[in-house]
Amino acid sequence: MSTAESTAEMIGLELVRAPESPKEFKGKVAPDWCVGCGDFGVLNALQRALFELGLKPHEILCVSGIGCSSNLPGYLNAYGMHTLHGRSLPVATGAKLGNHKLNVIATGGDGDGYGIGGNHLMHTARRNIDITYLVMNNQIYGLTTGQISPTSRPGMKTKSTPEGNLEYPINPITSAIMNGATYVARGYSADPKHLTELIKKAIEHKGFSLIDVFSPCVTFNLDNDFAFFKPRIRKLEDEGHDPTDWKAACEKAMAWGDEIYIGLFHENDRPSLDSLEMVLDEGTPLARRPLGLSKEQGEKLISRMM
Amino acid sequence: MSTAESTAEMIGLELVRAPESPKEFKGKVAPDWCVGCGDFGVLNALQRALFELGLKPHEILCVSGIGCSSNLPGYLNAYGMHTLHGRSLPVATGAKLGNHKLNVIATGGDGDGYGIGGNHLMHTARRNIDITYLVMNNQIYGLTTGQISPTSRPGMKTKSTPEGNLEYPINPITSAIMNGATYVARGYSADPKHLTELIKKAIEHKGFSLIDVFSPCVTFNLDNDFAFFKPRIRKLEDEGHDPTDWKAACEKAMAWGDEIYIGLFHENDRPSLDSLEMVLDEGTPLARRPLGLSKEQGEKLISRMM
Amino acid sequence: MSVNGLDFSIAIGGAAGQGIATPGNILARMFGRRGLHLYAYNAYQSIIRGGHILLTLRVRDQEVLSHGDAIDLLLCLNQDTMDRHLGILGPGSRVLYNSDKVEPGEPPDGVVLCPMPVAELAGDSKNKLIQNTISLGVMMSLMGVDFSVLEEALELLFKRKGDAVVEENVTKARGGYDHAAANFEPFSVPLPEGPKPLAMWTGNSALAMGGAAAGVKFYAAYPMSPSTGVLHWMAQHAHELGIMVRQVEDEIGVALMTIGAAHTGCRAMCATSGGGFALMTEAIGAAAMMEIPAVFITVMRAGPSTGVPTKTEQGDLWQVLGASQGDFERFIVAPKNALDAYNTVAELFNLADRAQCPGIIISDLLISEGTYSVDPDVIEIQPEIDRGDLLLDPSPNGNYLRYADTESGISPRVPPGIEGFVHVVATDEHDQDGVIISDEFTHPHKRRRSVEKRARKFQGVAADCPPPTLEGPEDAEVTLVGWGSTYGVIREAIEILAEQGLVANQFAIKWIVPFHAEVVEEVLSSAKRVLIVENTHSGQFARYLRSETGFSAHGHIRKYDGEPFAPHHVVEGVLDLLKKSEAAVHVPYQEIIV
Amino acid sequence: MSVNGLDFSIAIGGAAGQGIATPGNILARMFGRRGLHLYAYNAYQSIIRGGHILLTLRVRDQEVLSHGDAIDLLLCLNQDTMDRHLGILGPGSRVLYNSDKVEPGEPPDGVVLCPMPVAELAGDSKNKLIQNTISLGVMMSLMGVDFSVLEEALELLFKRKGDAVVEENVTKARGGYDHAAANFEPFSVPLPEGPKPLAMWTGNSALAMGGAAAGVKFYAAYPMSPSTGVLHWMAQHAHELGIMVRQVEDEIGVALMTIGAAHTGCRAMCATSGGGFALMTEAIGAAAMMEIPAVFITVMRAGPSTGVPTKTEQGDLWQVLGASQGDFERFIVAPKNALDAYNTVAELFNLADRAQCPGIIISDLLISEGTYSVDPDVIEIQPEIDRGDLLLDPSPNGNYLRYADTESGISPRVPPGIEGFVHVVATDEHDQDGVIISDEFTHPHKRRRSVEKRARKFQGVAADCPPPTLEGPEDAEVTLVGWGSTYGVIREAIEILAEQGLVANQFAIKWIVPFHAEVVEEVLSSAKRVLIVENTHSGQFARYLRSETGFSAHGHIRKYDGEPFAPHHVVEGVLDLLKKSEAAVHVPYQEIIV
Ligand SMILES: Cc1ncc(C[n+]2csc(CCOP(=O)(O)OP(=O)(O)O)c2C)c(N)n1
Ligand SMILES: Cc1ncc(C[n+]2csc(CCOP(=O)(O)OP(=O)(O)O)c2C)c(N)n1
Ligand code: SF4
Ligand code: SF4
Ligand SMILES: [Mg+2]
Ligand SMILES: [Mg+2]
Repeated sequence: MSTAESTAEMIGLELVRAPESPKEFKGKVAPDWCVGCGDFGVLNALQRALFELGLKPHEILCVSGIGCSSNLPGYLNAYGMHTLHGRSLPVATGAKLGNHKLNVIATGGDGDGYGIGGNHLMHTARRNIDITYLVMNNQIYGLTTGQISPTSRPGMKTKSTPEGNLEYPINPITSAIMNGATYVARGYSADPKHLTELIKKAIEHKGFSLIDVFSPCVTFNLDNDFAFFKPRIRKLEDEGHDPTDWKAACEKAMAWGDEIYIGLFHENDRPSLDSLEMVLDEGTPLARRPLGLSKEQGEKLISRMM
Repeated sequence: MSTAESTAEMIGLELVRAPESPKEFKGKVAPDWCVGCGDFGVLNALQRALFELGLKPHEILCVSGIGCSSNLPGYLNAYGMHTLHGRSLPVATGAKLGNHKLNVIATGGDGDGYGIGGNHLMHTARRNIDITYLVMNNQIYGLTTGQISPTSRPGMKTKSTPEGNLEYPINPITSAIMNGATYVARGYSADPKHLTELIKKAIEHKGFSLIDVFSPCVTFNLDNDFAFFKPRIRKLEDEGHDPTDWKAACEKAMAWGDEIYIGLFHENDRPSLDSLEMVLDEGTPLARRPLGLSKEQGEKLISRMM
Repeated sequence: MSVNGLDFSIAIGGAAGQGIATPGNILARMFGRRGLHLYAYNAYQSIIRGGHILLTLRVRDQEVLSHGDAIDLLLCLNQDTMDRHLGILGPGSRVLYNSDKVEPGEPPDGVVLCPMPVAELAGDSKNKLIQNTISLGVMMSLMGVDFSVLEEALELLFKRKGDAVVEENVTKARGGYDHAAANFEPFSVPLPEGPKPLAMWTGNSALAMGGAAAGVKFYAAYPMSPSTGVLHWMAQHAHELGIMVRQVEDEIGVALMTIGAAHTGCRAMCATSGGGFALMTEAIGAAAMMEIPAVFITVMRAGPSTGVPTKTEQGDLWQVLGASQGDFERFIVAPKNALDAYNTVAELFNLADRAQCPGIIISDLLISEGTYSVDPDVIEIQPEIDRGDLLLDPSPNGNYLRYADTESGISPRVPPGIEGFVHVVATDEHDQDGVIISDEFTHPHKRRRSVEKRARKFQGVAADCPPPTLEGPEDAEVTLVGWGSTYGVIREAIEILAEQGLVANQFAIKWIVPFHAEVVEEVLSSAKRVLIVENTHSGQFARYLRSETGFSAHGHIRKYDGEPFAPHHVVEGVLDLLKKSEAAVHVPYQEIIV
Repeated sequence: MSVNGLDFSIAIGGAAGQGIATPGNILARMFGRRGLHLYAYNAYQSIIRGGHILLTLRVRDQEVLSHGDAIDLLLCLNQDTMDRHLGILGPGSRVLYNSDKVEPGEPPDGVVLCPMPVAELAGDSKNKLIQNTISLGVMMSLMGVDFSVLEEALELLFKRKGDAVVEENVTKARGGYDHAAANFEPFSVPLPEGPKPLAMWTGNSALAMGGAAAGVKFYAAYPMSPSTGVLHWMAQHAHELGIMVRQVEDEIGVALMTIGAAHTGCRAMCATSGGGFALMTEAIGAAAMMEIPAVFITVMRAGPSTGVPTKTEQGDLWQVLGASQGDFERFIVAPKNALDAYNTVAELFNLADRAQCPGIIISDLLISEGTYSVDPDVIEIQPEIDRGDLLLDPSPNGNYLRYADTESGISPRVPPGIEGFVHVVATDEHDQDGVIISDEFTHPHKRRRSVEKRARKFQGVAADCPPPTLEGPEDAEVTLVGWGSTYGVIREAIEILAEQGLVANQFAIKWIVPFHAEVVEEVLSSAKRVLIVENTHSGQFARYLRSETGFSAHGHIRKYDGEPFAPHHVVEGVLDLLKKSEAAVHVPYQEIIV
């Protein structure tokens, strides 16, 4: 976690006060998600987490792709970027490196993050950039009205698979662990308290954190609705899981039957890319440094050309 | 493994004889790889494997991306496609589904397969299409004259990282296992006999097989050359590794010190996508079926529109 | 209902989730069965619940060329619809609404309010969408259609859900029907019947079915509005028709899988929209370089970028023209409506197979998501199939050259799997035998020969593309030029202008590449006043027309607010531009706040 | 060495891996130190070992405009070089070769063979590349340069490798020098000296350094020839200059990271080539829609697709014009040489910042990989920086609208991190406050306003771009039009034509968007005969010129064999076209089989 550079401080103004309630993190418009959509729970948990961390709206940048879930930044009172389908992570990475004092949170759906955006996830994880990635995993393409996603169950009938999905779903938790993410968790939209805690820890974690959240699509995925999850959800915390044990983490993450686990699967303290980058050592965000070359720098460059 | 539909058979010609030596799998031109490049060993092993399997050149389609290693199809006497950087797997998938009687082999480099092409690998693995993917992993971008690849070691100095690579490398073996590949192995270009066996088994395996091959770039990666690997290479077969034990497989795959393992890490018999696809049940490859709609099909379609 | 034969428009407005599609479908099929022509346009938002949707169904006793200018019967499913549209209705129109919930405003002169006491008519029904069923009853009555027609349609629709559901719907619909008969004055002329039943399809299903008829065996896609309908049709029919349908991880994969399948000899196709097409461009250049025929469909929506995903525009022309680096060969074609889209697919596959290069179809939201009636007898179920020099049974030949430099430039093509013809195709520049010349063999003369061979083969085949023709009186005062989906609305505007005494004709461009520059230049340079009608801000088509011919139009009618042209927009544009100096741009005002 | 001042070309030919770069570098620096102007073109293949490379260094006492038409001194490092090039040398030229290994052919009249007994001169050296050092000694002697100059250069180059290596090289070089002095006749005029030392850079390093000078703080790339030099320069200088440099997983990621960094207020840049640019296009449209300024460089190579990665072409113009769906605002500029490239970067950043939109630089292999001399005093180390309405210290304001519909269309921009100005940017169409209108609020009038606002802001800023100017005599017989890298070779061709009594001038286009259509049309329509020179097959530039102006050129000189135009190609093209009918295309023959 870090605090954005304060212009107010610089120009001697009184500091913008920290929000007094999670409600102050409500955005300009109300969500247009379907009634009952899992994404409401995620938005609420995020707003509460930001509030409980004492962050101010301008210290946060929330970057999303395209999808129902990716509409989230518009519903959050924080700086936001609603970018391209599948591309939230590179944009978030660029923004974090451009101003590493920002708390950068990426949000989106399972299609966005694990389908078209899968390669960025793998590489962002191994780079271990200090951003938090919240995936609202509803195991379906919601915005495009219901086709399989990379996490849809085998056999699932959708508009693109009327005879049933033939593809084996990916497991975002085990993949992220293997690809080097340093904080890997799973939340459940209907347990906002638990999710809030996961988000808080993820934001505080210095490095790349992925939280895959079961966030049911009540309109297009009737296989994995709240009724499906409710009896199955178990918490890793209740099982004494050790987040440094990757084997146990993978094993627990693979469970998909009567018991499905949520909680923190894996965490480690490999240094984040932004902390390793010598260019950032100076402290001032790149975006606030003076532009161009000094006369000395220029002369040195030219002398090498001769 | 499957045999391409034989036009000769259909038109009553004598069958093209099977090659009498691996040399008959030599392509039109000699490789222009640097002297000592690891890729020679991979090409030789592939040619030997095809020969030992008794395959004929026309029964094989070898699809590559772009890179030094991706030049391979040009050096092989088999049908080939030298496509776009990072895109061998979707092309290979389309070709396999278009004519599932072909033995489809994809080849390329670590940049091609794990960098720009990483997302296709993840999704091809989970789909478990019956193709064999040979990655010549030299932990560098060879053709573009030496920049880091996703498997370059941390700290490595290259033209794009003159102060040392800050990124954590991906582990293709553990990633592929977690993403659902059903045959995951690692070979070493300097042990062509061992590699030949891996390739043969991979081609015979019904499903997606990945063989990551240490194939040193003797020009641009002096950190991971033959001298580096020679004292470290150990064979899983010598350790009694059980390829159905994913935990042991991941553990062995993570070893990167005095001991580095090659061999078959993981195998399972999940059915391949092409075997599950009812459209292929009929047997004839799609590419050889009659085109268009029957009168009855057309009438049925129109009647539903009324 | 107009005097010159039937011309009747129903609009249904409400929020997403209010179930507008069902009455829309029932009405459309009912019209089709009755032998009436239809075009339906749905103005909606990128949202699953809420917002405002307005579905317009226009019915005529002749081909319907656009969604038209007027609404005769407006069904307001919510207050919002009433507020937005009441003011623009004309005399004689009827407005239906739930009088328990919706407040009518002050209707313009001659507009007839038809309040429905829905709570009373619904009785004890627990079905939240029963309002729609009741309204259907009311509408049937107003249109003078026998109730049995609706009864049959409801039975068909709900029979899967069991008798109780059928009965409830039929009962409530009859309630509406009787209420209307008792309380509202029906339209003066009852709905007529046409000579024979018509079928209904959308542009997307026409494209998909056109693919099936052309012999597509492999279809890949990543969902993207407004092209997803093609995927849905294909997925629905995959097993029945023996078509492999794959949803892929992204559009890059879609394009390259399509190319891989095409290379084995399948006819292979895919569809997407602007952003997805951007991701496919690199692959299209690759297909051209490897000389692999495949068909790529892109369905335009309002841009740039994510833009307005549920709105129409013609702003991707230059993206398609500029798809991928370098000079290469590809066909680009823009069908003008659903039937034309259907026919174009096979035509394009034949050309692509013959020239061994990619073909691109540009559609737009208006065509792809529009519902059209079609005479079932004109649907050519077995179009001609010409695979060009594709050799599946070649005679043995030791010296096969995949890229033989023939006189025509066409090199006979043998797909993988055939004995004795082993070859490697490459995206690097290559010699006749496929060996790449970008490596040690780089050779400017070979390079030049390869470039010229590919260009030559294309020119030869392209010569068979039909040039555009001038429709309407030759000596017109005004020639309207459009491309793709504007065809119908321009034709209709010309009819209206004729009624007003102004003679206009239309020069509609379907083939973008090849462009038939000579024909176009000849026709346009002898026209009196050429106005270009297009759905863009920057005039992409006008600029492309000029790049190919040097011809500068005398005026422009452009629209870029997301809504399609209605006939009166074009008519007003023509009249306005006749008063203005050359090269002026007329941008019509969109009256209906959809 | 020509009579009209110095004009001297050295060519070194061999296979990849024979170490041509080292003598090339030593010679280039030597010429620069001596105050001589240089341009070097390297004709090579996409291969690490083998193939054929020909490095041409042309030296003059005035600006060198192209790699020229002739070779004065050819060093053959292998037989292949001798076989390919001996036949096209002219009288007075010298051919150096290792007489132990290379067989000279029959030299044309006046060509002087200079055999080097390399084994003997190398003595006991184990260095495989010692032939290069010996050859340098021979060349210095032939050019009449004092040996101490070479000695100093070798010391500088090899000092890192220790005294023994330095000594060996100096000794062997001297052996070559003495051998030449004893056996070969030197060139009649010894190499002169210029007034002051010149620096050397490539187009790619000029682009990179231009970025640094413009204030780039974030640079991302995925390696791709011929743009990789920009990445290498940036990586090399990252820590020294405080620039974040990232190699990303693909070009999609590159473009979007660049946009992410740019949004925070950094000046951010990236570079790629055709295939990578294809992958970036979707992102460029997104930047335009979110109104984020960033600079994208694309360096053209011969296409289509992978094409000929180490050869030059101007075939990506339409790809850049068509990058991404929809109508949107972006600058497109094509610098004409390295210095122009350097200056263009800051100029473009200023425009992009002011108009809050992306800017694209089109370079090509010829500029990017060419080595140019440059007067160090003309390099503006601190170019003007104008960030437009970027507010980093805004005064508190509760009603900030990120996309305020101002009169100019420019909405003051506050980056994330600043208190009190929280906003969300979106690639969906949005209203002034950033709230997307593609959802429940879809509204054609808001949509139209947004489109017009963006167009207006661009037009305002674009008006400040300098229009092209006619260079040379106004009343010329022939006006040659080119864009980007052809500038120099056209200028030189005009000089040669003038010597032959034909008056020609040049109208070089640098700004592609905005295009300055009025100026261009005015100039060209009053020119006598307009010929377009471009490195494409299809005439992409000619068609674009016509799309913007309606102007059709009177003839075309085109080349698409991978090799760049030499001056005589243009000269011959002009003379040929003067005899031909309008719109004829002249394609020069590439004599040198590189
Ligand atoms: C390049 C591109 N391809 C396709 C789309 C269409 N599209 C929008 S959202 C979406 C998928 C939504 O699924 P998901 O990411 O899981 O989000 P959800 O709606 O389920 O929350 C798709 C395919 C697009 N906008 N851009
Ligand atoms: C879209 C695109 N981006 C970049 C390139 C340039 N390129 C060609 S090969 C290559 C990487 C080669 O590395 P790898 O795949 O590991 O193969 P190797 O040469 O090491 O065998 C790159 C970046 C390209 N051809 N296409
Ligand atoms: S469609 Fe599904 S994911 Fe989208 S808003 Fe509705 S419930 Fe949520
Ligand atoms: S550069 Fe490296 S990978 Fe490429 S051919 Fe040479 S040794 Fe092999
Ligand atoms: Mg989803
Ligand atoms: Mg590599």
